[in-house]
Amino acid sequence: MSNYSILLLSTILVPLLVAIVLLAAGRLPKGVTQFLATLGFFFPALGGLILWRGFQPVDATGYDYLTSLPTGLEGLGITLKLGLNGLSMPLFFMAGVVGLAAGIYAMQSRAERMQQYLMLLLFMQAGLMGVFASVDIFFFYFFHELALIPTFICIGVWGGRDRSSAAMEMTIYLTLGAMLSLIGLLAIYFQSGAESFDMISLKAAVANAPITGEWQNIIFGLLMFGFGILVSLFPFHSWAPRGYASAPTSVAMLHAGVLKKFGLYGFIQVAVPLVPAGAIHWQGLLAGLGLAGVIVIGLITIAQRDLKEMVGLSSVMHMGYCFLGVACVSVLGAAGVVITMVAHGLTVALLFLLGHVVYRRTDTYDMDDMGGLVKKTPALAAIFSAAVFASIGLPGPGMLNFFGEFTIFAALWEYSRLITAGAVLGVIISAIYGLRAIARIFFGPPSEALEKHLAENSVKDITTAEKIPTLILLVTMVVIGLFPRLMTDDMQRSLDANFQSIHSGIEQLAFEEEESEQELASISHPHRQ
Amino acid sequence: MSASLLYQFLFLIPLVSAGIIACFLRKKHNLAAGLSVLSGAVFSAIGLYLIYVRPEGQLSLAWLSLSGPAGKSFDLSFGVLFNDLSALMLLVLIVVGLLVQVFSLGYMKNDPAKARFFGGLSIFMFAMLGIVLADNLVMIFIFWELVGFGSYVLINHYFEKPTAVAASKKAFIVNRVGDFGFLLGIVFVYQRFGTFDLVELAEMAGHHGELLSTTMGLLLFCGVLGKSAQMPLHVWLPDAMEGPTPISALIHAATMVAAGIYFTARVYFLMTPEALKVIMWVGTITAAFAAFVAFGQKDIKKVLAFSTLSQLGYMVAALGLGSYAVSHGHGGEAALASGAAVAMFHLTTHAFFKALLFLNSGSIIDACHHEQDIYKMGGLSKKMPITFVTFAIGLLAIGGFPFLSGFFSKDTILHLAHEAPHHGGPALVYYILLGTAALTGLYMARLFVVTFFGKARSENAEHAKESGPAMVLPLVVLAVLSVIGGYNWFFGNTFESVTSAIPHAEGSFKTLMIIAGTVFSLGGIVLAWLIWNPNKETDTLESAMPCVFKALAARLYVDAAYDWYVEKIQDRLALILSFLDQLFISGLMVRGTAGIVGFFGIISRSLHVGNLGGYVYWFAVGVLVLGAIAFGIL
Amino acid sequence: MTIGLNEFLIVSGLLFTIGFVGLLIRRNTLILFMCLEIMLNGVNLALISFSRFNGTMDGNLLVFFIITVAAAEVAVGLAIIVALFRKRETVFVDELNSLKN
Amino acid sequence: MNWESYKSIADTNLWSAILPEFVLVILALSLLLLDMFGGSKGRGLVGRVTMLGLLVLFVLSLTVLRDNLGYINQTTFSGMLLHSDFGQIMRLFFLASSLLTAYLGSVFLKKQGLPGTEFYAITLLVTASLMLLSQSNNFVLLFVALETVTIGFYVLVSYNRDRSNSLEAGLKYLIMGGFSTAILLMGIVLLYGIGSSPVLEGATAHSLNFSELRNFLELNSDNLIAKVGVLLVVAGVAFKIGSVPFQIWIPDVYQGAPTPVTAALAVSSKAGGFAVLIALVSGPFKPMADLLIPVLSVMAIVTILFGNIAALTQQNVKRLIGLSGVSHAGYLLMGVVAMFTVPSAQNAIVFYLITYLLASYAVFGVMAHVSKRGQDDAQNLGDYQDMLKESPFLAGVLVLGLASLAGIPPLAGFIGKLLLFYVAFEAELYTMLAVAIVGVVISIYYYFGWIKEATFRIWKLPLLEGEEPEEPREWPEVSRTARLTLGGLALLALLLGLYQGPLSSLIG
Amino acid sequence: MVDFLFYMFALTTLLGAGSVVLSRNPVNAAMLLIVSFVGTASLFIVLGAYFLAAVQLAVYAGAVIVLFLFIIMLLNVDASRKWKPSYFTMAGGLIAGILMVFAVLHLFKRGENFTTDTLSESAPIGTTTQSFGVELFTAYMLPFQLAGILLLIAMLGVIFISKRTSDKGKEAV
Repeated sequence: MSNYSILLLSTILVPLLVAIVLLAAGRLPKGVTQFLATLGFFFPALGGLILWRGFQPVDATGYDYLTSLPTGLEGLGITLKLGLNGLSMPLFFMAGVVGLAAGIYAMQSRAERMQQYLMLLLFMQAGLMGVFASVDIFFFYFFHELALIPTFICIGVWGGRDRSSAAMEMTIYLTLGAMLSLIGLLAIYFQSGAESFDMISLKAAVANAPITGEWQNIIFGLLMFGFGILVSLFPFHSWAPRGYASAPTSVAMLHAGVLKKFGLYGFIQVAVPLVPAGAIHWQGLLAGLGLAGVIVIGLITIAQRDLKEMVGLSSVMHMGYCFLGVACVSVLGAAGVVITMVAHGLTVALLFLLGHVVYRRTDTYDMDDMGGLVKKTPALAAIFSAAVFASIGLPGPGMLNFFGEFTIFAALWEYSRLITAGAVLGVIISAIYGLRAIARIFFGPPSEALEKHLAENSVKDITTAEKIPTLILLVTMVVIGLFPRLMTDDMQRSLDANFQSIHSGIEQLAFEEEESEQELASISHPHRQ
Repeated sequence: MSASLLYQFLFLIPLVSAGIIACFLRKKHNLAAGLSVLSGAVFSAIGLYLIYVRPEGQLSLAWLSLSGPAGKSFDLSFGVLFNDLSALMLLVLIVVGLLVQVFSLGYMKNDPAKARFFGGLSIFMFAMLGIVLADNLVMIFIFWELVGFGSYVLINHYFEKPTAVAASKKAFIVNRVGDFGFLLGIVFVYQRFGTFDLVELAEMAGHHGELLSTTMGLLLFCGVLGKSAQMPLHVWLPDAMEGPTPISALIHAATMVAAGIYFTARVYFLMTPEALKVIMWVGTITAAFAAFVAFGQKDIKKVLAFSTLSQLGYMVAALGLGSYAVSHGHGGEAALASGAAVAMFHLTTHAFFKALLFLNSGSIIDACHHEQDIYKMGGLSKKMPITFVTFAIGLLAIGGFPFLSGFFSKDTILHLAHEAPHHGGPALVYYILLGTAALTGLYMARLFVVTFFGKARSENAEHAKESGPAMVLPLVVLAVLSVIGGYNWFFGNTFESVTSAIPHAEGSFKTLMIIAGTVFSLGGIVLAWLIWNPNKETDTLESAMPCVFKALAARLYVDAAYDWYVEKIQDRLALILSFLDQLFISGLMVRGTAGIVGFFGIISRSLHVGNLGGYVYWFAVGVLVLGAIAFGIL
Repeated sequence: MTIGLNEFLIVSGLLFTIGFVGLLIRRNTLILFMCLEIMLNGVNLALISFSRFNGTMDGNLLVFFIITVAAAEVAVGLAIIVALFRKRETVFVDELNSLKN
Repeated sequence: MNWESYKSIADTNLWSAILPEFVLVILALSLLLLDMFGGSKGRGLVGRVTMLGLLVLFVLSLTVLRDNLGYINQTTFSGMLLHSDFGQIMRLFFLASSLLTAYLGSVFLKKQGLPGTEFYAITLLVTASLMLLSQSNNFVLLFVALETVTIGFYVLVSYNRDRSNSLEAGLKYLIMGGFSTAILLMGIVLLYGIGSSPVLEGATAHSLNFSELRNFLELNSDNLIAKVGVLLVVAGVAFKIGSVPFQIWIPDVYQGAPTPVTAALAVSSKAGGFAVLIALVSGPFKPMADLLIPVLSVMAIVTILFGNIAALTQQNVKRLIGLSGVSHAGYLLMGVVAMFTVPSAQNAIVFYLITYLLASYAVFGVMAHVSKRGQDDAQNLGDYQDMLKESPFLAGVLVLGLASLAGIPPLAGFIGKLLLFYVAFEAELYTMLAVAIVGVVISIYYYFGWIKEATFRIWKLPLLEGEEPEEPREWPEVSRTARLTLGGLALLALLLGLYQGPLSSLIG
Repeated sequence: MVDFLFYMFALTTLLGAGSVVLSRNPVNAAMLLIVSFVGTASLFIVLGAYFLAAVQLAVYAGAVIVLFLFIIMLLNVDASRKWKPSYFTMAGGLIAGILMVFAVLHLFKRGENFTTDTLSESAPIGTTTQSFGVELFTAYMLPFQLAGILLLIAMLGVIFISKRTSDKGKEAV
């Protein structure tokens, strides 16, 4: 095990251990808690940075830092295999950064029982890092689910209005999605014949002998709806805006920013490479739902008054782009999806954070009760606008968002021009709601409610403490946006490895089907295997 | 110094200046202004060096590189393509930009948010530079959007005014509507050609004409519709006058709105004749429409805005007319078709005289304490002599008075239009454009007469004084440029490939043009004097034909139609969808399922009656059912 | 002599049925207990019949255990009924339904 | 038969093979003696002696008696017992369960002011029978052991003799239990009769013996009477495991029974039923796959759905956990069905049972603590409000326990479900898998609903003029033992979710 | 003769059992149950299971029924309360009964499953008391011991449940 591998493992373990210490240690002094928590949040981000700097995949699998640990489930082909490839590396890093920002912001919040709050967030953080570091699809799933209970409790205890039912709806929905995808993953395991949950072995096995066509369709269907629900695919999105609206800010940041990307990452890393024919089979539906997500949800977003719900819905809308990218079943589409994921993760976390910073100053999320805030908070207005412009894909702050979306469009055109045109409509829609939000919050004359509030409270501009997490996200976003090659070059290699087998696999499958049809014709009656 | 380094400087200077202002100088207004102007000066110096010396060197940085469909590579990069065309545009940018910055020193002297203003200017300069120098479509698009952002920020300068907020929003969104097509167009181009690089594209388009498509061209042109405010996306430009006047001069008259023209010229090789035909009509209609509507405006800047629209219409029409013209291009890097060259020519002259007019209006507005209604002015000719003179020069230039810059450029456009029927084009365009030229003279003269003559019609106008040197100097410089900007010697050989492609009218047509120019400009003034007597308190047209004036004032209800669409269709659709989402997805689908399950829960709960007698039946039935299943009855 | 295994089995089956039906229709816990005993008797009869006609001893031994179990069950059951009667003063199952939704 | 043969039969009565059971009986008897002669001091020691004894036995069984003194895979007591690895695990399982029941009992009895000797003694004896039950290889022993367990539970359910609810639950359990016994017996009789019928091929004199019966059924799997017999036996066992349609007694009995007994019913009794079912399905009933697969499949499906749906609207936590237990029986039945095609499914079931034990006792432990002194210890969800704030330790244990029951990673319950899904997939039981997923999703509602009650912040209406503030609820002190026990359970539920190494032989 | 005895005892058993189910008074029911049990014991004798017949009489008729009667008297259940089953209950019972009767007749009909020996043809097995004893202490040692434990549990349970903890145990329902 190399030093880097140990570092990789410890990016998961450190937050986990800190969480366990916070859990088990009883009431600690505030300073100690904060120190430990800072350590727990800072370590993954730093680790992500170091790992990215040293990232150098050598073999054809595109993975680096591979390491496995025994679990006791070896009999089922499950090992705790960690590693990063070009697809997971940027997401891993992004998870660390968003976690850091969310953690720092959580420490500033006025949450009661801070220690418990940080403990739960650290559990989430460990799960986040684990999802992208897992090479074993069982652990990939496992780490995602690790965050479910903390999310639920955090929403319930530290959440806003309507939190109880929102947390419930979210949890049930997420479980449904997780269960469907679990079955899909099990199906992959059984049908691939790899006798292992290891992604690398699975890919190798599938490259040799693709899963039968019928099973591919079933598996991709399961994964599509499973992952889709987790990522708020169009008609299954209702949990997202509600859940995020009632979640405490840091949880919304972590979930919407990173955890939700689990499903998409699963599509790109697992579903499409392993069951490509299934992906092509479902392509149309997925694209249709993705498009509906972009347009319908986009329009719904326009109608929102609640800032947080608007951000939540906008994130659903952007997931629509990602689904469209997945539906392309092409290297370019997949690359676009990964870029968009990184971009969106940072952006939406930033927006949730700033949304709460605004809330602290207005005591409301209702945008009709705001207006003219810029006079009091010019810097906040500037940063918020930058975040919104990033989210709507304006090059500059949102360079990465733009690259992601543009890449998806370019890939999508290959699949269907009409759908591309529909998807690009989203560019207009997002501009409408984004700009309206800025205008309603910051510009124009203040609303009556706000004037009253301002008269009673002294409102300050964004504080330095608030700026720290903000700038962490913003700077990361801009830097990666300006130098996207940092991620795309490695990504390209991994995607090539993932997609290499796809075309040959599909061809082989078509050939076999033809053969089996002939066989069937020669045998008078079909029989079960 | 190598060009590559200079390009980098060129890009970095405004960016760094904006960055420094945003980070450190938010409260130190004068420092910020000074820094911005200083950076503008350095920027200009480097720019002029690049234009006139043309050092060797290239700049190209890859943003990302992926493998695209069908073996194509998908490269997004940052690079510079510097040719005569971009040099010309850079010249316009530098000249107008620097003058506007200097002017702003005076105009924005007492503005509480001066730093933001100058920061915004720097950002704008940076973004505009990107469009001018970009060597590929994606980079153009990126800076295209950034320019929109800069424009948004600057229009929104007076953000406490709801109208300014609305205008900035409108500008950005309408531009995005155009970008919708633009983006699709770029993707289309990529799919056909497999590259975004302009040089490669030009080469491929030259050799494989069959790859071109009218749709592609028109999609790309959508971006121009937005940025250059052509019908039907023109609505944002008049509203954009909510921004500070120097901004209107720089962005909404001289450079940004002209970027569409420049872009079309830059990708002229991607346009099929059919696409150009459409473009021609769009321009023609916009030109005429805006000229009419200008009569209904009382706000000095609105009149100028519509005149800008009209002139942009001319340029677009010129681009379109290129499809009927014989190319005169020779030499240079790539021969520029005459349509594009003519459009660029008019772009340049227009930049000078329109910037002049706007800055004049700024000078007036400043003098009148931010009064913009021309009927609240009057009699300014004596109070502000320099402004008066420079305005008059601008007026004559735009009216096409012979041997001023506007005359030459408009002359070439009309020449193209006149020639078009000989190459299968419609004659109507010529007449419309000619009529529009007449109207231009008239409405500009109306503005001139009402503003400067008669007696002061308000307190503010009464106390107006000539502006200070920071404002007057740019006016004079621009006035000079407006006079000399149309002559070949002014351009020299530097922009060879553009200037050489411009067809010049000769013989009788030239005479006709001279006569028409004189009549339209001077006759316009006389006619305007007769109609809009400067001593009257009200608008003659308004009192004579109130309904016509009302319609014109309402911009022929195009904006109203959009407002109606946004309010009655888009927002309602959004609300309805939101409601349906709540009803069907959150309600029926999610809660409904939950409800059904819960209903079964209540049923099954009610089965537990607590009575042993009932429970025994469960057993009996259970055994029965098991047996039935086992023996295949159920 | 025509009596064979089947006759015995039918009798035992009918006995079981009677107990079963009794359980279904009666509401007095004491009678319910009696019905359970009747069912067990049916089972015992069947066991002994099988044992005799098939010539194996095991059935008889099972009967022995069943009787033991039944007796113990009755003892415990009656103790519970008595204790419950002290609290509720009833032996009818209709009235013993405080545990329910 | 002559004496020699009897002697050779008697020689198979190797008491050393059932040493743990033997020790348990001795322990129970000594408790009675201690109670009788030890005076009040002795009576006070009873609980501790029980727990200590169980603990020692558990540790010994885990270490020294691991291979059961070499009897593994042998039959003793003339074929009555079959000692297998499975039996060894189940022994440990019941010992652990019994230990925890005894612990909960000590908490509970103190609160209710009831004497404990009988409780502990019966618990020990029931445990011994359960251990024999899980190793039985003959219907006679199976019947007697099962009845010993059942009658023990009749007494234990009615143990809170001062509460009519406890007695009512006992009565209900008794009548339903008697009914199911009769049905089970009828099934045994039919199998016995047909198995020893001399006119049939493969008839055997010892048709009550599992292996003999299996041989017979292999030859006569189409026989109608055999089929009916098998069905009736399955119905009788289904009562124990609480699967639909024989689950109806569960909520009432669970509600009325004292909390530790509810726990034992939910875990030990259910596990005993499954031990029997596994022994039957892997042994004598294996040839009846064609008959049983559809029956058990339908049963599993309906059980999963019914259990979850019925639990959905429950407010009483005992009824809730009872009905959720029904759904767990459904998941386990899925594993049983899978056993017909994938024998290793047995391991998944055992693993699931272990995780179920850990989580259930954690939850029941919290319930035992929450119950109010001297009152009916049935509780409503509302009683758990503010738990996180007032008693974070209990809340934490509850959350981990419930989440493990719900099958959420990283807890053991998830691995248990995963293994079951795994074998179900291997056995190609797709419909059942789909139903299981639906069940899991539904179950989230009530499990997390409970977590919600215990953890979420509650908005309280501001007091009106003249309104007295509600008296704050008294939250129980949690003793060190309780912290150790419950914390240990919760931690185990977590660790077993993270690392399954120690049980890897089970998973293979 | 044996035929006659069989039918007589069978009839006694079934009628007795049926009357138990239908009798209104628990005391009557208990008495009728004795009749049924005696009938069963007689059938045991017909089948040659003398020992079990004796056990049956002693345990059931002797102990269990007496216990029943004792409890019935002790509780002094309101006898005036008429047993009035609902139509639903009766219909359910009737249907279940008819189905079961058909099932029994179908299952136990003469056929290839059962030996066709008549009672006299089949050899009585050695169900003497002695053989019982030997079997119980050799092959059936374990269940036999377990039965003892069972009885111990029952004893403990009965004693425990019947005791009153204190007078306050009586609660208002």
